[in-house]
Amino acid sequence: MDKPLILRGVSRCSTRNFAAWLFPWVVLLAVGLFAIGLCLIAGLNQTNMDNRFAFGLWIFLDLAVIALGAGAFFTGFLLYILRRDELRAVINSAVVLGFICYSGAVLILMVDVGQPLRAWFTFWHPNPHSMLAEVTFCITVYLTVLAIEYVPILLKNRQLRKVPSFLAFEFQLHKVMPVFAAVGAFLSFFHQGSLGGLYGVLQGRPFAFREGFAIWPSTFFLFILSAIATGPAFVLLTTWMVSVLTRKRLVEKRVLSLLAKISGWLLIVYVGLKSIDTLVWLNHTAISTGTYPIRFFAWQPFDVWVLVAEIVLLGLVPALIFLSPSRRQSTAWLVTGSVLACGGVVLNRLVMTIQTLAVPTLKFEPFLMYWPNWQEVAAFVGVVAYGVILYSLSFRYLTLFPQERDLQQR
Amino acid sequence: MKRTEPKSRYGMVIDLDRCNGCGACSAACAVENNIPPAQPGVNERTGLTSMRVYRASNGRAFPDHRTVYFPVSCQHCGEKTPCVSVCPQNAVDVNPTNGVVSQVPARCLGCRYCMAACPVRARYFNWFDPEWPEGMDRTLNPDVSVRMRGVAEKCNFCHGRWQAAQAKAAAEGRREIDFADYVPACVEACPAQAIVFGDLNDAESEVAKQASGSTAFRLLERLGLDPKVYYRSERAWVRRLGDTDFAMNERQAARG
Amino acid sequence: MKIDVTRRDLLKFAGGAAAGVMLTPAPWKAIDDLAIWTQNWSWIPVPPKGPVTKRATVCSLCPAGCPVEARCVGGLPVSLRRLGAADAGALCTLGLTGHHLAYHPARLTAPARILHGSEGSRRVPVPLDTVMGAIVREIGAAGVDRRVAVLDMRPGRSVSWAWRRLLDSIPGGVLIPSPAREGSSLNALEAMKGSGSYGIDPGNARTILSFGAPLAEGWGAPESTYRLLGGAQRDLRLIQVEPLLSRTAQAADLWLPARPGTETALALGLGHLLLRGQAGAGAGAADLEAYSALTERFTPEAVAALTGVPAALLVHAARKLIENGPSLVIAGDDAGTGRLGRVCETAIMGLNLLLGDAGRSGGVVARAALPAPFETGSLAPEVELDRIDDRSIGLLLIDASEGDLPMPWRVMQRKLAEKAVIVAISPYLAGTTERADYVIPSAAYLETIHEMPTPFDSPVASIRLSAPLIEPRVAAVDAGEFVRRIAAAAQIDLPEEWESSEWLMKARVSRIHESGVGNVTTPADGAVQNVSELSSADGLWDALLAGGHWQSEREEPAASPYLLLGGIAESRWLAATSDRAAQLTAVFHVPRDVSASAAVSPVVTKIYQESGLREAERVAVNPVTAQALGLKRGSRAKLVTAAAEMGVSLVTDDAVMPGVIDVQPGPTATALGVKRKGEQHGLFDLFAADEEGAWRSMNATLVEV
Amino acid sequence: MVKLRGFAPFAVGVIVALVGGWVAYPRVLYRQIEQPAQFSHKVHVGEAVGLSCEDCHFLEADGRFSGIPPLENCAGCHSEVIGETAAEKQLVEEYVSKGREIPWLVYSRQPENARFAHAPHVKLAGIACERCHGPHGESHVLRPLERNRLSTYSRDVEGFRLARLRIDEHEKGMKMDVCSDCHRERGVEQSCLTCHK
Repeated sequence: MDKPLILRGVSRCSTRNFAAWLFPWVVLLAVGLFAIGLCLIAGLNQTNMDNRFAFGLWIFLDLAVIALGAGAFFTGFLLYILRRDELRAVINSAVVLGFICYSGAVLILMVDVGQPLRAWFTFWHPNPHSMLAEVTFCITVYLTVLAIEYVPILLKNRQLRKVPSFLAFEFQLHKVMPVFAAVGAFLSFFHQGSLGGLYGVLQGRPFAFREGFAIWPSTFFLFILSAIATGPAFVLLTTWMVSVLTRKRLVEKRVLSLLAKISGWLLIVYVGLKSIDTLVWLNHTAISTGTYPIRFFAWQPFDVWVLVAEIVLLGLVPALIFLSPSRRQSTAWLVTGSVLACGGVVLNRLVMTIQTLAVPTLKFEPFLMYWPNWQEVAAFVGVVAYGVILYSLSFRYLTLFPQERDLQQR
Repeated sequence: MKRTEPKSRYGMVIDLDRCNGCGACSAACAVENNIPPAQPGVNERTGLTSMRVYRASNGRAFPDHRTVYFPVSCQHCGEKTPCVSVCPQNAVDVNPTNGVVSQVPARCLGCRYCMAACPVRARYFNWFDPEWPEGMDRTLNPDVSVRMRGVAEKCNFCHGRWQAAQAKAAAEGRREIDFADYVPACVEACPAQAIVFGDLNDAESEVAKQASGSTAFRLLERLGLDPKVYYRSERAWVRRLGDTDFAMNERQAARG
Repeated sequence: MKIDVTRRDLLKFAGGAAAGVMLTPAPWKAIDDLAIWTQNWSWIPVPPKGPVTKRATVCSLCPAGCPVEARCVGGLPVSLRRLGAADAGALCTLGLTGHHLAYHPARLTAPARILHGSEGSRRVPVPLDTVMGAIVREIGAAGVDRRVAVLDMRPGRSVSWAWRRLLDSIPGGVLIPSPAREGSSLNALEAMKGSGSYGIDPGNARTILSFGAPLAEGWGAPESTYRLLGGAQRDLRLIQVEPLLSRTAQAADLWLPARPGTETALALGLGHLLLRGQAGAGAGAADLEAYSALTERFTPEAVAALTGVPAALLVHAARKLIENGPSLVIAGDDAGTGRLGRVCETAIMGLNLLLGDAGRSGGVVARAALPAPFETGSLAPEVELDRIDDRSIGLLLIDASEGDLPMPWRVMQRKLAEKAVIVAISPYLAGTTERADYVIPSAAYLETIHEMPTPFDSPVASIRLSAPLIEPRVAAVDAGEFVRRIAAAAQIDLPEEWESSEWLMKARVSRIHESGVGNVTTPADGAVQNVSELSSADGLWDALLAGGHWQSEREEPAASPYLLLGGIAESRWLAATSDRAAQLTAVFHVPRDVSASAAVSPVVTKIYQESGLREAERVAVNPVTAQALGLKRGSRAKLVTAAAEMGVSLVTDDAVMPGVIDVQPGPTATALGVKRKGEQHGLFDLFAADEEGAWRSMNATLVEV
Repeated sequence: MVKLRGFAPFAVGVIVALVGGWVAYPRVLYRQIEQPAQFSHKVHVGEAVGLSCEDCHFLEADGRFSGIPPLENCAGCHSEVIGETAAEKQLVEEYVSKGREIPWLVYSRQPENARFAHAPHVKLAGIACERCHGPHGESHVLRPLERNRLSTYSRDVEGFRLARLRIDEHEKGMKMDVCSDCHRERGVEQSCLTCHK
C-alpha cells in the first residue's frame, strides 16, 4: 500500500505487519502522554521526587540517553573530520538515533522543570557560571544541528526526491554537512562535559565533588570520554538489533568491528582515567573536606560493588573484548561487549544522579532511597516509544543503511 | 555574579544549649513567609518549611541518652555559594550590601539544581499549589508574596521585614537600617532567645561576639562554603555533630 | 483578470506570514506575557492589602494569658507576638498561630446534633430550641442520682458563677472544674490546710522539683520556660521526675527517671529525707507522728528499689531542695502529663509544707480569691470530678470546651448515667466537643472578649481580658446569655439581671474597682497604676481591654496547722505505694504547647508531618524493651490497656525508660482541621482514671500483629 | 513578471502579518476597564480647590506610602453634593453615603512579587513623581485601565509604546528592566530582593 514511499530495491514487511509492530508502541506513547499531562496540569506532586531527590528517574535517564546518543556526533566526527569513510554505512542511522535521544531528553526535561513556560529565561538571563546553562545552550543548538542533519536523510525519500528544488537543496546541504558535523562535534564534546560538570562542581556534595582543570572538574572530561566511548558501541548495538528484528544484513561486518575497535580503545583510556580520578577522589578530594569516603558506600544498595562493577565489569571487560581482534569477528562477542559498555555508562550516570542525593551530608540526616512511581516511568517509556516509532518510520521510508541495498542484491 | 565583599554580613548564632525543639521558629517562619500548611499525604520528604528543626542525639543508651535539636535554615554561604553558582538563570543571588542569599520565585524555572547543590538541604520545592483553609488567606503577610507551584524556596532572613526596615529608614532620611526594626521571625519567636541575629562585620554586635566564641561552630565547615549561620554549644559531642565526617551510627541514620 | 490560487501559492503566503510575524512584537510579547502569567496565576491566594496597625490583646488559648501584640492589615491580624520584656518568654507555637483559629475548618457554624454511629459520627444542624428542649427535659428529670453537671474547662471565669447560680436551683446541680486543668492538685493543699485558697510562686523559686510538669514546654507562664532555657541568665534549678527524657527533663539539672506509678513512694521517700534533713520540718502538721511513721519505711534504699531511682540521687535531690531554696514542689498535673491522683498529689503537696508553711515566697502561697461577679448568695457546689459518684450525671453541659486540655474521655465517661445527654459550647467540632450529643457554636479566640482569671501559677489574684480583633465569623452563642435562656426555658428565676458574659465580667471588674486593691500593668510600656487611682470601674475595664493586667497584693503568710496526710486513710496510702510490678507501663504525655486547644492552626504540620520533629501519634519504647518484646522500629503492634486496645506503629527511642511505653497523642487530625472519617477513639482512650482520679500511667501490654 | 507573480503571495503574507502583529494584536491583548468613579486631578489641585499632592499621596511614619486616599479624604468635603457634576453625584450616592470604599483601579500597581518602596526613591533619590507616573497629576479625566489579558499587568506598567525607540522616561513603563536600568545608571547596589518579595 505504501509501496511508492519505499526505496526501490529494498524489501520491507507488509503495511499490516508494520502497523502491528507500531501498535503497542503507540499505546505506550499514549499512556506516556497521559502521565506527562498529569505532571503538567496537576504539578510535580504527581511524581515520587521529593526535596532530597530533587533529581529522579528522569534526570538520570536523560543523562544516560544523551551519553548513548553521543554515537551520532562522534560517528559524524569520525566520518567527516577524521574521514573514516567506512562509517558512512551507519552515519544516517546514528544521526536519527542522536536526534531521537536528544529530542526525547529535551521533551522530558520540559516536564521535569516546575515552570516550563519560564524555561526560556535561561537564554534571556543566563548565568554564565552555571553548568546547567551551558548544557541548555549546547543541547538546544545541537538539537537544531541534528534536525538539519536529519533533513538530507529525509529528502532522500523516494517521493520527496521528485521535487527538483528539494533535490538541489539536498545537494547543497551535503556539501556543507562537514561544517555541521564539526559544529555538532564541538557542541557535543562541550555539553557532554558540562553534564559531567553538573555534578563535579557540587562543592556541597562531597560524594560528587571533583577537582579539575580551570573551571572544569574531572567529571567534565570523564563524561566526554565515557560518552564517545560508548556512543559507537550503542550504534553497533542498535544496528545489530535492527538487523535481527528485520532479518536483514544492513552493514558489512568490518563496519561493526571498526566501531567496536574505536569503542574499545576509548574505553580502555576511560577506564584508566576513571580509576585515577577515583583514587585521587578517595585519597585526596574527599579527605580534604573531612569526610571518610568509604562511608559513601556504607549503605545498600550503593555498596562498593557499584564502584567495581562500573570500572571493571562494565568498563575494563568490554574494552578487552573489543580490543581482541579474534573476538571482534564474532557478532556474539560484539553484542555482549556493547551491552556491557552501554550498561557501564548507564550505571555511571545512575551513581552520579541518584547515589549523590541518597548519601547524607549532615550527620543527623538519614540515608534515603527513592523509587519512581508509575507517572515517572510511564512518561519515560512514552518517550522511548516515540523514539521507536520515529526510528521505525525512518527505517522504513528512508535510507538509514546505504549498504543495505547492495548487501541485499548480492 | 560579580563577588564584591559586602560591607555588612547578616548572620545569626543559634545556641543549641538553649533550644529544646519546641518548633516555634518553624511556625513563626511559616506565618511570616506565607508558607502554606501541608496538603494531605505530604511527609517530611515533601514538606515545605524554611526553618526545619532536626532531632539528633549522642547515640548513647538510657539513661545516658541525650538529645539535641538543630534548627536548620538556609546557611547563607559566603564563599562560592553553591546554589548561586548553579542556578542557570540567576534566580538566586547574593545581596551585595548584606550578603543575604536570596531566592526569587518569579524567576525560578523549578529545575531544582540548587536543591541538589545545597549541602544542608535548606531549599524546598513547591510540589503543590499553595492552599489555605477557606478564609485563612486573610491572615497572609502582605510583605511576602505567595509562591506558586513548581518553584524552589528557602529562608532569606525575612526579607519582607528587611525591606520594611529599609523603607522606614529611607522615610526618616537614613540609608542604614536600624536592627531594632529588623528581626527575623524565628529570632523574635524563640521562647528561649536561643537565636541572635545581626551584622557579623560589626565587631561590636552580639552576633559577631558569639560567632567568634570558642564554642561556636558551623555546619559542614570543612566544605569551605563560609556559611553565615553559626551554632554554639558547650557540649563537645554536639559540636561534633556539625562536622562533615559521616561518623553516623545506624540508629541515628534511622532517625528522620 | 482572474487569479487562480494554487496550493503552492498558499504555502508561499504562509511562509510570508511566518516570516513577517517575526518582525512584529506579537510572538515575542506573547512568550513574555505567558511567562508572566505563570507568575500571577489567578488561583494563587493574594495577601490582603490595607493600612498596617499594631493592636494589643491577651492570648486566651491557655490559662497563662500572655499579653499579645497583633500586627493587623486592614484591621485584621496577620501575625502575633508576645508583648513585654524578652525575659518574660515568648508565645508558644499555639499562641503564635492563634489568629488562624477563627478560620479553622472545624469551626461550628450553627447548633447541631451529633449522631454517633459505629463508623464515625454525623452532624445534623438543629435549631437552638431543639437543644434547649433536650436540656429542659433533663433538668426536669434531675435529682441526686441523675445530676445536672457543668464541666467548666476554664473555671474561675465570671460566667462560672452564672452557671452555679443556675445549677443551685436544680436538684443535684453541680459545677465540675475540668480535672485536666493545670494546677488542679492545688486543691489537695486546701484539704491539707482545711480551708483557704492557695497558689504557687514559681517566679521566685530557685529550685523546682517537678513530677512531670512540662516546665520547659509551655507549662504555665512562659517565664518558667525562659528561666530554664535562658542560657547564661539561667537562675532556676530544676529536678524533674519523669520516666522519659522529655524536652523538659532535657533541660533539668537533675533527672529522676522513676518507674511510672511509683511517684507516691518517691514523694514519701523525699518526705522521709526532708523530715530528717532539716530542723523543724513539718512542725505545723497535726499528724506529724502519723506522717513520720508512714514515711519511716520509705528509706532511700527502699524507695530506690521501688522506683528505680538510685538512692544517692534521692539524697542528692533532697539536699538540693533544702540547700538551694526557696524550693517548690509541683505535681505536673496538667493534661499534658495526666493527673497523678489525690493520694499522690497530697504526698507531693506535703513536701511543700515540709519545706515551710504556706506563704513562703517562691513556694506555696496563700492567694486572695478573685472577687465574684456578684454578692455570693447561694451557689451550687464546685466539686472535683473524682468526688462525683460514677454513673450519676444525667445532663452534662461542657462550657469553654475549645479550651480543653486533652482529657481522656473515659475519665469523664465513668461518671455518666445511662443515656446521659451531653451538650458542648465550643467554636470547633474538635477535641472533647466531638463526644457531645448537641453542640452550640461559640466565638473563637480574638472574636469576642475572653476573660482570663487568675492563672494557677500566679502567687496573687489576677485578671486579664482578651480584646476581640476579628468580627465573629459565625452566629456565636454567648455562654452568659445561654445560661439566662436555659433559666427562662426551665422557669428558673435568677436573682441577678445579667444578659451576657460581658455583663458578668463588667460586674466583676466593678467589684474589683470597689475593693480598690491591686494595680493594673500595661504590658506595652510596663506602666503600673493603682486601682485606687482609677476614677471609675469603666476606667479599669478600658485599661483591661487595652491589654492591661490587674493583680492583687500578696497575701500575708497564714501559718496554721495542717495535715501532711490530708486525712487520707492509711489503707489508701499503702495501696498507692504498693509495688504494682507491671511488665510494661504506658505513660501519657502530650506536647503541651500544641495541646492546650481543641483546634490548632494547620501550620502546625510544619513541626509534625512536614519535618518529623515530632510524631503526630507517637508510641515509643526503649530499644531494649522492643528487643525484649521481639519488636522492631516501625513494626505494627497492638497496645492493650485496661481501658482500650488499638493498633499502633512502634517507634524506638533511647530517651524512653525501659519498661515504659511513651504514648504521645499529638494534634489530632480533627484538631488540624483534616477531615478524618470513622476515627472513633484515639490514643487518649487507652487511658482511664482510677478511683483516685489518676490517669497518667496505665499497665499495658504490647504484642506484634 | 512571472518571478513577481511567484513572489506576490509571499509578499502579501508578510504585509498581512505585519499589520496583524503591530496593529491588531495590541487591541486584542489589552482589556479596557472603566474606573469605578471619575476624578479630576486638574480641578482639585487648581485654584478652585487648591489641594496639594501630599494631601492625598504621602509617606507614612513607618515608610509605607499611602498612594490611594481612603474614602474619608473625599468625604471630608463631599459629605453631600456640593457641585453639579455627575461624577460627584455618583461619588456621594454610591460611596460616601453608603460608606463604601472606592475600588479604584491602580494604573501603576506592581505585581505581587515586586515591592516598590516610594520612600528611598522620593526621599533619598529625590526622583520626581512624573519620572514614572507621567503627567497623571494634571489629568482631567481618569482614562480606563488597560489590562493585559495574559500577564494581567496594567499597560501603564508595561509601557504604552510597543516600539521602544525614542520615548520619554515615563513612557518606558515600570517593568523590571526600566527599574534596573535606572539603578545601574545611579550605581545602586542591587540584588533580587532589593525589589522582589
